[in-house]
Amino acid sequence: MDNLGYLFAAFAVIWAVVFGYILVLMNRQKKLKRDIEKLETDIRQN
Amino acid sequence: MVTKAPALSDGPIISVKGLTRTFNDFLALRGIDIDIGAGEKVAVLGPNGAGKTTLLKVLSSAITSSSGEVTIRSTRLKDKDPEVRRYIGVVSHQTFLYQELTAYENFTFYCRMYDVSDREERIREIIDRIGMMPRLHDRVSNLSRGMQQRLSIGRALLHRPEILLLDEPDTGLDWHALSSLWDIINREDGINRTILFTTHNLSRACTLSNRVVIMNKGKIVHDIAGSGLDAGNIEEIYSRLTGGIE
Amino acid sequence: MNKSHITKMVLLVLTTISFMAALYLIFFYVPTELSMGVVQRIFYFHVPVAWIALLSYVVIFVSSIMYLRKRSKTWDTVAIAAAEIGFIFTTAFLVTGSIWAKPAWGVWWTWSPRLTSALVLWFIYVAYLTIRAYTQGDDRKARFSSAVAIIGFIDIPIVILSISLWRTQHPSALIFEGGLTPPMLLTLQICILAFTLLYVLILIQSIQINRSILKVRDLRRLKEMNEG
Amino acid sequence: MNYFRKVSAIVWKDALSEMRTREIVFSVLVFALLVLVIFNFAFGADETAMNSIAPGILWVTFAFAGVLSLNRSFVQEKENGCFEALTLCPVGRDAIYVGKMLSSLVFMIIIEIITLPVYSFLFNLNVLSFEIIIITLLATIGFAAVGTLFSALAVNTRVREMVLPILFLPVVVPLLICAVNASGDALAGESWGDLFSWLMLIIAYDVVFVVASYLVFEHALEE
Repeated sequence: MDNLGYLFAAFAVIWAVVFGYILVLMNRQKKLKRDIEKLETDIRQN
Repeated sequence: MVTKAPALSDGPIISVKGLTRTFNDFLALRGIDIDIGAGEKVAVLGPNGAGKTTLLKVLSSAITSSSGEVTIRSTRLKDKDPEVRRYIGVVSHQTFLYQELTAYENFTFYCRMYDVSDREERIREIIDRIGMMPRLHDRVSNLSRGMQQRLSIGRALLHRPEILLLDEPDTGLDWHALSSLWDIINREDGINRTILFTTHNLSRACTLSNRVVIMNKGKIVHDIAGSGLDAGNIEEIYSRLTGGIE
Repeated sequence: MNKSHITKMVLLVLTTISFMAALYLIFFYVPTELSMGVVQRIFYFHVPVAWIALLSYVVIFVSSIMYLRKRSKTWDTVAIAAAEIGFIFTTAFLVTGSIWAKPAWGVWWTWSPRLTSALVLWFIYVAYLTIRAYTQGDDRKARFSSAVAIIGFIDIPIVILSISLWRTQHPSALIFEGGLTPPMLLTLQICILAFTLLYVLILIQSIQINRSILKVRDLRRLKEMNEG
Repeated sequence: MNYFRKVSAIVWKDALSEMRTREIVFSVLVFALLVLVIFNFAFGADETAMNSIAPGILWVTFAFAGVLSLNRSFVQEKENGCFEALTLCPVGRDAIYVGKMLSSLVFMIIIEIITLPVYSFLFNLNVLSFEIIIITLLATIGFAAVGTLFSALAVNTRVREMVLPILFLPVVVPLLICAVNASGDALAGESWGDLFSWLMLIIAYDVVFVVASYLVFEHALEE
């Protein structure tokens, strides 16, 4: 791997980490939004 | 229906206003208001989870209150002044005794922690009264549950506290042992001691105390003193307010 | 709710702009470093990642002290969010550090002051996450984590000092080595700005998620009580 | 001052129960000697290699012996709710911290007093020099300061033996670095001047962490 390859690898790692974490946060939020809505409807019913 | 018991001396020795306590979002105490006069013997009844132990823990300053005011001997517990603990003796489910040390060593340690000046005589006096003299130099781990309970009560009396908080003192003790210890707790060297104890045994609550407080779901639902104190009457009120006796 | 939505939108725009500027500067504007060649450009992302890793621990430290004083759960949610991000960025720093070490020194790992300190910082994060994972009860978990965070934070400068004393016999400026030409410095500053904006955005988002996790738990308890 | 009477009462109690059970000093001592012997097997053959890593071996042994003895420090308090009993005494939590710290310090020093001669016997290095003793003493204060706080936390967690080393070792890394380097210089017969910078760092570490742990202990362990 010549130097450019290392440069690319380093940047790729950083971008992967950043976007990976943002994706994790986004689907956590989606799941939570679903839970909250379901719970609120349940509570409103009984 | 809360009838206010008359405070015996000038101000109440323990005064609790709007006390709440939460544990990880569980509301253990939901607003407790009670005044206890010096010398009163208060029994606290209630089903499990009613908040009896939590109330005792807050009063003994083992845990802080979430909100509300607790004043003991006119010092607010919120000020976190360790001196107020000098006047409080605590007997809890746990014995507070070091397993590997002997009864004598445990008592010597706690005498030093509570600055008891006449240490030797005091230890002998208490050990003799709780009838543990023969087992004085045995390791706590070799003693029976009942003996450890006696030692735990003895430990709480070492520093001659004016206030005594007992969490179900009758566990591990038969009726005879408890009633003999009760005389010691009461008549101990001339202090008209204020006692607050929790129990599940209604008849004992009436005989050992002059005031009964019933708690349920973190609140005081009944507080009756003096004449109303007979087992039948209490049993009826208890089952009505807390939905039956376990 | 929309106030925080607006701030998030503004932050998102600012972050994107600054990142584009940073990328432009890194790949077109700044001259290639003489000795190391093109691979030196990792430096412009490597330093900001370290900056975020340290910044996160400052956030954990402050929110831990506030939690011990105020005992309010919001400070604890801030600490959890910052810990997660900080740990991830420290890991990223170590990985890119070794990727950079291979061409620069021909070996995947060297005990250079910067990498060694980062490794110890990584273990301090692990200590924080461990105490949080193994303590039961919310209040106790928050209190114990705050204690570890405060002690861990105080440890960081001493770690950096003792490691630099050990590796180079003189405490050198660890993160910002000297000899940066003005264009290099400008690029670095823009990159740090970009990462800081990104950090604030992710932190706010993560805190809100932690808050709604608490809300779900309260709603669930409410539901049980109604049924019970 | 009754504060010191309380602290000495706690140290007296710990010493008494340690003499009774010989739980900490004896078992940790055997561990320390075993580690030394194992290092000897590993590196014994090559004389020069042995000398260069001698200080490292010493401090790896002390670090892990420290973790083992700190693991035991609050176990007595955990049984029968004795920690709560301590908090019910008319004394601040700070006195409890100081008491427990001093007793851990005493136990660790006892272990070191026995391990050092054996070390110099096995590695035939003159380790009993005044400098080494000073370094060991100062570093052990740092171990006890941080270790007591972390062991008070760890004893309340689920997997106590595993949590304490993970909390303790990263935080004492600077102490280990300084101690190893200082002992290395001392063994090589360097003058006090060279040791000065390392010793200053160790002393700074001790002061900072005794104060920090003292304050954090009070607040973090209040229910």
